[in-house]
Amino acid sequence: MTRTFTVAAPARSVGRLLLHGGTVVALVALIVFFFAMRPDVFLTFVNVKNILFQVSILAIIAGAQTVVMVVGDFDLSVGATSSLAGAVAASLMLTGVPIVPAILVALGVGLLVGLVNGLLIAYVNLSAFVATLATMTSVIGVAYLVTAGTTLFDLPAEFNNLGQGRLFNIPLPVYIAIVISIILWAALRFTTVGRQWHAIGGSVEVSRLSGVNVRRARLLAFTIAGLVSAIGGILLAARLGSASAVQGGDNMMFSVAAVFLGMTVIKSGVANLGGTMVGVAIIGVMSNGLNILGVNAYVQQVVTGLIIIAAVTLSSLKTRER
Amino acid sequence: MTRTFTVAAPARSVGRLLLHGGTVVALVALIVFFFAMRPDVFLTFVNVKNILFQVSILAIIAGAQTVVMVVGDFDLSVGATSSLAGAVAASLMLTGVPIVPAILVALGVGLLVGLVNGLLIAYVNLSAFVATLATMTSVIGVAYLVTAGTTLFDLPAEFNNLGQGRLFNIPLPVYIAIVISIILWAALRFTTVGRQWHAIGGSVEVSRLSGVNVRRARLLAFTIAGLVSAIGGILLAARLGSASAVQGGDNMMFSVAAVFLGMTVIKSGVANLGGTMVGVAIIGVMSNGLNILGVNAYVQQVVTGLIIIAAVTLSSLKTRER
Amino acid sequence: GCSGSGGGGDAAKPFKVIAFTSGNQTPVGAWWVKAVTQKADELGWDLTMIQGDFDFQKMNPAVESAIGQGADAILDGYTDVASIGSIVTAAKDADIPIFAMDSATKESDAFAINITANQQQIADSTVNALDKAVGGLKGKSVMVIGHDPHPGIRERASLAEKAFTAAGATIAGGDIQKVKSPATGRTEALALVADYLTAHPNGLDAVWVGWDDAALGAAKALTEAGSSAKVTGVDATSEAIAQIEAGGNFLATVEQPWPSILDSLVGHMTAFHKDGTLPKTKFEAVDTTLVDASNAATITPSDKLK
Amino acid sequence: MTLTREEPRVQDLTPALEAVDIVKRFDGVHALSGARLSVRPGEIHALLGENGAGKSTLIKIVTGIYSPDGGQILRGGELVEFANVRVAHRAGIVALYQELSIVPTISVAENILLGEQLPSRAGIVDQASLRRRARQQLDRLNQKIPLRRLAGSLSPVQQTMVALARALATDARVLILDEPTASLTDHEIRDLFAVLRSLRDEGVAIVYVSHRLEEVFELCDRLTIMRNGETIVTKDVADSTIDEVISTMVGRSAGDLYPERGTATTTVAITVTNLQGRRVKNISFTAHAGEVLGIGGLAGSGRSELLRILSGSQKHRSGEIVVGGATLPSSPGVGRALDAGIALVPEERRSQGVILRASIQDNIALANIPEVSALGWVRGAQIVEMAKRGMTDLQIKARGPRQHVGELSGGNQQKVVLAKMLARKPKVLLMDEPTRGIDVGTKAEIYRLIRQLAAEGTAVIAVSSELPELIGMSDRILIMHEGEVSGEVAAEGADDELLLSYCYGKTD
Ligand SMILES: Nc1ncnc2c1ncn2[C@@H]1O[C@H](COP(=O)(O)OP(=O)(O)OP(=O)(O)O)[C@@H](O)[C@H]1O
Ligand SMILES: Nc1ncnc2c1ncn2[C@@H]1O[C@H](COP(=O)(O)OP(=O)(O)OP(=O)(O)O)[C@@H](O)[C@H]1O
Ligand SMILES: [Mg+2]
Ligand SMILES: [Mg+2]
Repeated sequence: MTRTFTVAAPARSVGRLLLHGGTVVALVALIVFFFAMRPDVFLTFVNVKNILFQVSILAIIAGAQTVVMVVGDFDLSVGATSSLAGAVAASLMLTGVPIVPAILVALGVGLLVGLVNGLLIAYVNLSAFVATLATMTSVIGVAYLVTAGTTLFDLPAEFNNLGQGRLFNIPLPVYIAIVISIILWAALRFTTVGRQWHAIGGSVEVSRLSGVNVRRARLLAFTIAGLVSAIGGILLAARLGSASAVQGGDNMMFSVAAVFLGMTVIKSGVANLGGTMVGVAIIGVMSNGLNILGVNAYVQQVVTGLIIIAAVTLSSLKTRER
Repeated sequence: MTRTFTVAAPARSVGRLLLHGGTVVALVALIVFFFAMRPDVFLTFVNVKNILFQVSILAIIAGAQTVVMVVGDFDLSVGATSSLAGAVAASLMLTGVPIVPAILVALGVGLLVGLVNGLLIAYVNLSAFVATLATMTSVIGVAYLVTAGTTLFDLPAEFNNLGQGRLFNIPLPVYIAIVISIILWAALRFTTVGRQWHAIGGSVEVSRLSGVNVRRARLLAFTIAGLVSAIGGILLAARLGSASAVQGGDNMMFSVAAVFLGMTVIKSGVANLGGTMVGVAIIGVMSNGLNILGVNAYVQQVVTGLIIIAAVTLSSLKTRER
Repeated sequence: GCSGSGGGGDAAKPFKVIAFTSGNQTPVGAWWVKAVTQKADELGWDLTMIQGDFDFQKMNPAVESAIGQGADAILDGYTDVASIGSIVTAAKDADIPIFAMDSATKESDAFAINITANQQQIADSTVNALDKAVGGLKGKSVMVIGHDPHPGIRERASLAEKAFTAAGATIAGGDIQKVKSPATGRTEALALVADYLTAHPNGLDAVWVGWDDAALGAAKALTEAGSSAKVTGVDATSEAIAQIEAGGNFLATVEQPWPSILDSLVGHMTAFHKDGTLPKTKFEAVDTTLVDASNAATITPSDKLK
Repeated sequence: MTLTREEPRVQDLTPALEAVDIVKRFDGVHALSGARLSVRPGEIHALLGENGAGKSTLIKIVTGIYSPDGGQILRGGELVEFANVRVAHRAGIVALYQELSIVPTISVAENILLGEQLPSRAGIVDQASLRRRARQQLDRLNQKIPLRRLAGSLSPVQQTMVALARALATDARVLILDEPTASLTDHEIRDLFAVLRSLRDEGVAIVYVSHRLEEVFELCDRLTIMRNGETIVTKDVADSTIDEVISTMVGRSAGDLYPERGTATTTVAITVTNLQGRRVKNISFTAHAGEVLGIGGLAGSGRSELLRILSGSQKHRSGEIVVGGATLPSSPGVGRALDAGIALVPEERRSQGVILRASIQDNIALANIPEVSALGWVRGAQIVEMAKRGMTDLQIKARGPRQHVGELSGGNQQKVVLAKMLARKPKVLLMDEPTRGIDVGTKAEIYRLIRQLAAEGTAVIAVSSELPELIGMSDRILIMHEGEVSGEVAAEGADDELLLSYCYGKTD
């Protein structure tokens, strides 16, 4: 509603650019700040690698969230789905199933959860919030059952290598996150279904009347989100060398925060993969930087909230009414 | 969009009533089921009192959530705000502040959090999701700081009595929840600001152009939500005789679920207090009933998700797209 | 089913016991629920078992209403005294004693008895192990990772910190590092250690962690950074034991003797049943076993208790 | 009642509201550059101009929604600045905005007295007074709408009337109506005019925006014509003629509004047999390639529903639809219907026709995904090309194919919808109120386009609520009444009265 008025700002001045990219500015400001505080550490190869490693799994899950949010929905179950997928893969491998089939089954489970979400939302017309809240609840329960409430470990070394191995001294998950992000970005931008997702996010009714199979497209979005979350969860298990029912649960909230931060990056205010990655970077840089400065964990938590507010506020100044 | 067409449905047949009240039917079905399974226990005075006691604080927080959702927003910070209020009251009392001032300060803290949410959302135009996600994060951090991460206990007996005392053998929180629900119900239904909330929830733009002070009304809604959440949190502390930074954190998700369940109860599909209470009852009955049947905690969690889906699906059959 | 009292006599009605635990989603909690049920069966108790999965809002009213229906004794497993104020009040009013294990770190009026592991001894043995492994703590840099919401961890972390400081070690980061959520303990600890090591390359000689799950994250971070610093945890989970046996950064963990603690608690309860005697002390801290490479193979992991 | 055609009484000549040299830029583009408007108390003042001339923008400026980049606003001779709508309200200036009417989830009564109007005592809504006052407003408009109904459950016409009732309830001294009659039928229009005239006689200054010039000449005292964001002229209606107004608006002389009729072929494009929907019953007809088939009827007679069914967006209960020799399945969905060659230009442009926050090219591509993609990948160059072609063919005024549709004027938005559907090269083009809210110049263009399409072999089926339009653009006319076809006539030389009698359900 206010969007209509956003455009009322003056010409393309530097100031406007700054406002526009408030979130980007916030990211740069954070980087500059931490660099100024610890020039010897913050931008070193090791630390940058560290940050990338730390955010790579969040980046994957936030990518899944982006797809769903482009369509104008939410997926609260991404974190739970990722935990379940990790747990399934781990428990299968522990019962002797070889790595590849175990991973495939786990991916299948993620896909299935996404499919159920999609069916409930696109075909039974449940609101995305309730539907994914409910599946989230059930999926966590299933993950507890799969792990029997324990942490599964002793996974095959080749599996762990997926999450802990390196190529050119950069951890594998970083590459995987980059590849998945590029695929999702291209899918959103260049494929027909990607265009349909954007259209549905703009107006379900117009899309329907333009011949878009809205239900199928939404179903697909949730299914993909489930699948991609599962990838994230399997990688997390490989990265930690273990799997539990709750590990990675906070990725849900962080993924939503990242997408929201990213939405402020572009003019139209729509979820977009580039923006999401900026959001992920903010979250990663912040937590790494605060750790490096040795800030108390509780204070960190307070600061995290404040920085999210600051970043989004900065961008939203442009959308101020009139 | 589908809302318009739901109303054009045929006359009040029994079938329609059933569909319409899908959520109510689900509640009745749950009650009948648990009663059939354990007729000796489930509907006894003691157990019903138990259920009421268990849900009374959730009911208060879900009431706060209802107000915000009538306006068409969300408040993810209700749970965190309630924890913080409980923590503040407890820590003040432990440093020797008398009960009444301690409670007043805690209420003030809740009001303040709500006010900040309202300002960010109504005046800085942040999306409710990001803004309350961010305040939630910060508020939990502050609560950790207030409690130093521990559980505060040894609170004055008169304070605990607020949460544990009884009148006619019914726990006080039950009365308090009922009174607050009635006040909120009346405020939503009979006051000018309540009607403005409904109007804004229906269409922000039309309301604004018709001269509704949209910003003030939204600010007020969030402020009230903060205040009421604080009441819930203080009561929870009194009820448990202790306060921690995370206690009652689940109330956020459950409150949203309750409101969503409640939205399916009425024709227009808008958040409403009566419906919310049905939603709260479903959640309460379900968890109590499953406990009584001795269902494994993990299975309970799976079942909870399934029942939410079933209840909402039942109601949503009526809104099926043509 | 269980047939009342074996010897007949005057046992008109069975011993009525309410048992509750908040931690039944953890492996130890699950063992406890099973073990208590089994014991009750053997002894012919009339047992009401209430499981709370850390949701006190749900658990406390359930326990209180069971108290309202009458009972002879209450058995609390692993539930912090701070969180059950309302239960304690209700039990006092009804004059029912609470027998507890691992429910407080100090003597408390709330319980007829509370038996727990000796936190001081846990801290001492782990600190000692680290001291030996790094060749003396003096001047060494040690990170202490704790988790405040858990009273046991909080207690032993602060004892460990004191011991380290007394031994002349520096506490990395100046203070106990705090993990916020047990669910993400491993990832949080991993990031804490990894980030600290980037800020202070080779800056750690030892990491003391309050429980195994987070200790495993810390150990992983050390391994990845190529550090030879040693880690200790507490709990003796099978994963930790496996790591200790593998001989990496994970140096040692601590076994807490839960089965014997439960046995002695049940002993106290049986005594109370027989003639109403209450335990002489209200608090008992039981010694623990340090698990390191030398004895790892002989220990039953806490998540594999039968 | 009708001796109102006399000169406006010379009473207070201080304008009730005056806007002087208003400038407003959006993204550097001038929407207004020197717009003026001066309304006296006790007059109905028409504000005229082509689509995109800046009428709505001017209105939003004088009511405080936008702040102007230059110029002044005077209220009763005093310089004012309105920070928001509420301030303007308190100054007695109230507007009913284009295409924004009601809050669907609250009751009719509450809709009418929304905002600061809501009667209350100590913060509690006074229900009795609320209903009494709402009833009064509806009575003025001769509407019998139940006050407790949710406004969202009303028909579009009723919704407009409720919105009008709200504007009337404000006791405004300056009342601005932006195209209030766009979706009304004659009946309601007459009731509305009666109210407006009596308000005028009470000294209210009324600004009236409409593209229906006959209405303007019937109702208004003076008129102001805008073109390209500037005010060209303000004068008495009595001194003007329709032709002159049109040529001033478009800046050239008006040609004939309706093009020559063509000749329909005998090739059957679509056959409908015994169609039953929710409200439509027993519909059977045939349309030929090259024919323009008009569909008339009163609001709620089921015309839109018929088009929705034909376009595949609504299921039907029974009956058969045959297009180009092939029978459509019973619930084809829009996609299948489009593939079969049926395309719909829907009634509600903003909610059904265009995605406001998407670009012109993305909007056009949306219905043409098969053509602009290969193996699931979209081809950007083809999208741009398709959009450019559409923009040239339909003369869409915009900065380029990447401009967001939300920034275009209503007429240009409508052309985007058309461009989107025409790119499918449909055999049968369904159009629901194709010229709603569109200026005369653009109207003529759209009629010409319709004709041109027919000449190229398309069957056009167009619903319209305006009889002259129906007669002017069609070859043949079907009239619907309560879901059934009540009559069929050839458009050439059709008799208004006969059509009206069919509308009211008289069958031969
Ligand atoms: N929010 C906006 N952003 C950018 N441009 C806008 C915006 N609103 C209007 N415009 C532009 O300003 C000009 C005037 O538009 P306006 O809506 O005032 O025309 P109008 O005379 O009311 O047309 P119509 O008869 O179609 O309603 C148009 O060129 C339009 O594209
Ligand atoms: N008076 C009414 N009561 C209930 N529902 C209505 C009423 N009028 C319209 N509707 C519903 O609103 C929808 C849109 O109405 P609309 O008037 O556009 O369609 P229509 O009946 O085809 O009318 P028209 O012939 O004017 O195009 C229809 O699907 C119809 O079910
Ligand atoms: Mg306009
Ligand atoms: Mg219509």
